[in-house]
Amino acid sequence: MKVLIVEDDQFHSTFVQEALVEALPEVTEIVHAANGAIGEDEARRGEIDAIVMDLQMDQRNGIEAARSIWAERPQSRILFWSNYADDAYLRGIAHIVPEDSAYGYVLKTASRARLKLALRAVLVEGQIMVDREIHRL
Amino acid sequence: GQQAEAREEGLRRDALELTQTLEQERQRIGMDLHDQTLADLTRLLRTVTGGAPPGGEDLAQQITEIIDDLRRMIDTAVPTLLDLFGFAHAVQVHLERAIGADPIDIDVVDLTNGAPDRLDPTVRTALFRIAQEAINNAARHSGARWIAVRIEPLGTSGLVMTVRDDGRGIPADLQRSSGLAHMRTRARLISAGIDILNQPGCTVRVMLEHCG
Amino acid sequence: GQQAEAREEGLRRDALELTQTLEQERQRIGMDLHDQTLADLTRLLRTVTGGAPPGGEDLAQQITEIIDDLRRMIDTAVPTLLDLFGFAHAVQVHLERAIGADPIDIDVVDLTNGAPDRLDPTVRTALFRIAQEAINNAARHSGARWIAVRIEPLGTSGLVMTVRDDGRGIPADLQRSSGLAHMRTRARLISAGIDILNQPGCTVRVMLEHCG
Ligand SMILES: Nc1ncnc2c1ncn2[C@@H]1O[C@H](COP(=O)(O)OP(=O)(O)OP(=O)(O)O)[C@@H](O)[C@H]1O
Ligand SMILES: Nc1ncnc2c1ncn2[C@@H]1O[C@H](COP(=O)(O)OP(=O)(O)OP(=O)(O)O)[C@@H](O)[C@H]1O
Ligand SMILES: [K+]
Ligand SMILES: [Mg+2]
Ligand SMILES: [Mg+2]
Ligand SMILES: [Mg+2]
Repeated sequence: MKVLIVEDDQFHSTFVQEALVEALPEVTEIVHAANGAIGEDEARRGEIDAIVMDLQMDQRNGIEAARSIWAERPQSRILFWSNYADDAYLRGIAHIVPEDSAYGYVLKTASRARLKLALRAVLVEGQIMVDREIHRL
Repeated sequence: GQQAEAREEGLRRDALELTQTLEQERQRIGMDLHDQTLADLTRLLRTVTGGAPPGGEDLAQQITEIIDDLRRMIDTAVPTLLDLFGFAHAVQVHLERAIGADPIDIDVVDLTNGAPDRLDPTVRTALFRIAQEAINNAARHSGARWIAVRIEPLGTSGLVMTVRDDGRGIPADLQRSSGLAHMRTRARLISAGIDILNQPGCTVRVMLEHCG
Repeated sequence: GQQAEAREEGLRRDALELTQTLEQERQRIGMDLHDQTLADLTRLLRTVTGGAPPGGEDLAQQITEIIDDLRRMIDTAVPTLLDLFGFAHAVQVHLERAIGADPIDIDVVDLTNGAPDRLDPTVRTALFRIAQEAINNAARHSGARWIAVRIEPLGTSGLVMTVRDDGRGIPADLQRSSGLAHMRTRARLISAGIDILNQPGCTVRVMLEHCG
């Protein structure tokens, strides 16, 4: 199984990668992209359907990237990984998810254990999983 | 000649006031950061260097709270929603927040298939700010039972945005009017037409002739 | 008639650009907070809850760095210095920060006994923003050995502010010029005259006819 990490912060990207290695032994290849534009290209080129996606990035943000990835491959499973705890972001994502697609939303402050759970649930099992810390403002 | 000069002078004054308001909003963010986040961090530093440093869990709790507050500040300060999810969604969220727990029906409809998101970003931001102020006014002053925002086509290449409520309307004698004035100035800066009418609730209508 | 209309149209466009820049500055602050402060705090939280939590001194060091960065952000967001200590002091501080460790002589003189601080606050803020941009340009682009700011009386009730450097001057072919354009727009909005000259280093001179 191939996984794509789209994240512009090196520290966060390493953290996800470590969690991936620990949580999903079935992962055989991890690809990095440092912004949404590169992420789109990598997803297309490598036909990667399991993606961890940052939201705020220069050069195409995570939502724009997710939109085009889903337009081409609606079965893609995307775990959004974000610093925004406001449920408006989550609802915005719910609008753009194709029917029957799996997605998740986890905060960057979530514990490693929680991130691992989400990685498995969304990327492997194809479930929808949302961090319970998301709140209405 | 003279008329045009008077108009130019009016525009100059209005634009100056608008820039001042923007400066003040920025200043507000700075003050919030100063009074809250910076104060919290300083307190944290003190407990860490103090006689009885707290345990890991306690510390984690404190840091988490600072993070949550900061997130809220960022979310309200920055129109990232507009960038990430587009005009209609950002307006919807702003409207929901503006009414809070009040029992007001709300409706946001875009009949242009996303025309605002195809505007020049500068124009789109200005239009969004007008929507925000019109919504704030409706939520705060109108006593309305419903507030509706519509985006519709205008001619072959334009759009109209209306923010309507069924409330008491704008009274004849105003204590203040800088919010109304800023809406007009912003419309003028993007060469849009604007009407602010009581019919009989309040309607703010912005007309952009050419988009994209 | 036509000339006045063209002038009005120019003003409209310039003022729109300026408001967009202000919006972007605000957005920038949000982004910086998001990408820097929030990211740093998340990192801190992780080390605190991780397998090998750092000692008190290490922690204090990390928190101190976050505080320092945040302070810098706040300082650029808010002209509090201007409010607290007045125009000349705020300009002095901005100039010191702008040159950093570079071996450049600096001088700030106010020969008006604080006239900028008796201006309407809106006008004073605009004048300060012009000073900031002129100073930033001199520090970044001129290669000067000295940079000087002077505030002098103009006639019986006006003032002149000049920001001068002895550097290479503004080249004829410019890659960008929005900083220069914003200085001109701000001057226009406060009805001030402005000259940007090479003589032969760069001089930015702002003339306000009536103050206070
Ligand atoms: N939708 C509305 N329904 C009823 N009254 C309104 C409405 N919008 C505006 N008003 C009236 O017009 C006045 C001026 O509005 P304006 O937006 O300029 O000022 P404000 O909302 O009171 O303050 P602010 O400067 O914060 O916007 C309001 O104080 C209110 O009395
Ligand atoms: N004091 C100066 N000495 C020499 N060159 C200058 C000076 N001020 C401006 N310039 C030149 O003029 C150009 C335009 O200045 P301007 O302030 O508009 O843009 P900038 O400083 O490059 O970018 P910014 O938009 O961040 O201000 C600069 O890039 C620089 O080449
Ligand atoms: K993010
Ligand atoms: Mg990011
Ligand atoms: Mg108002
Ligand atoms: Mg500049």
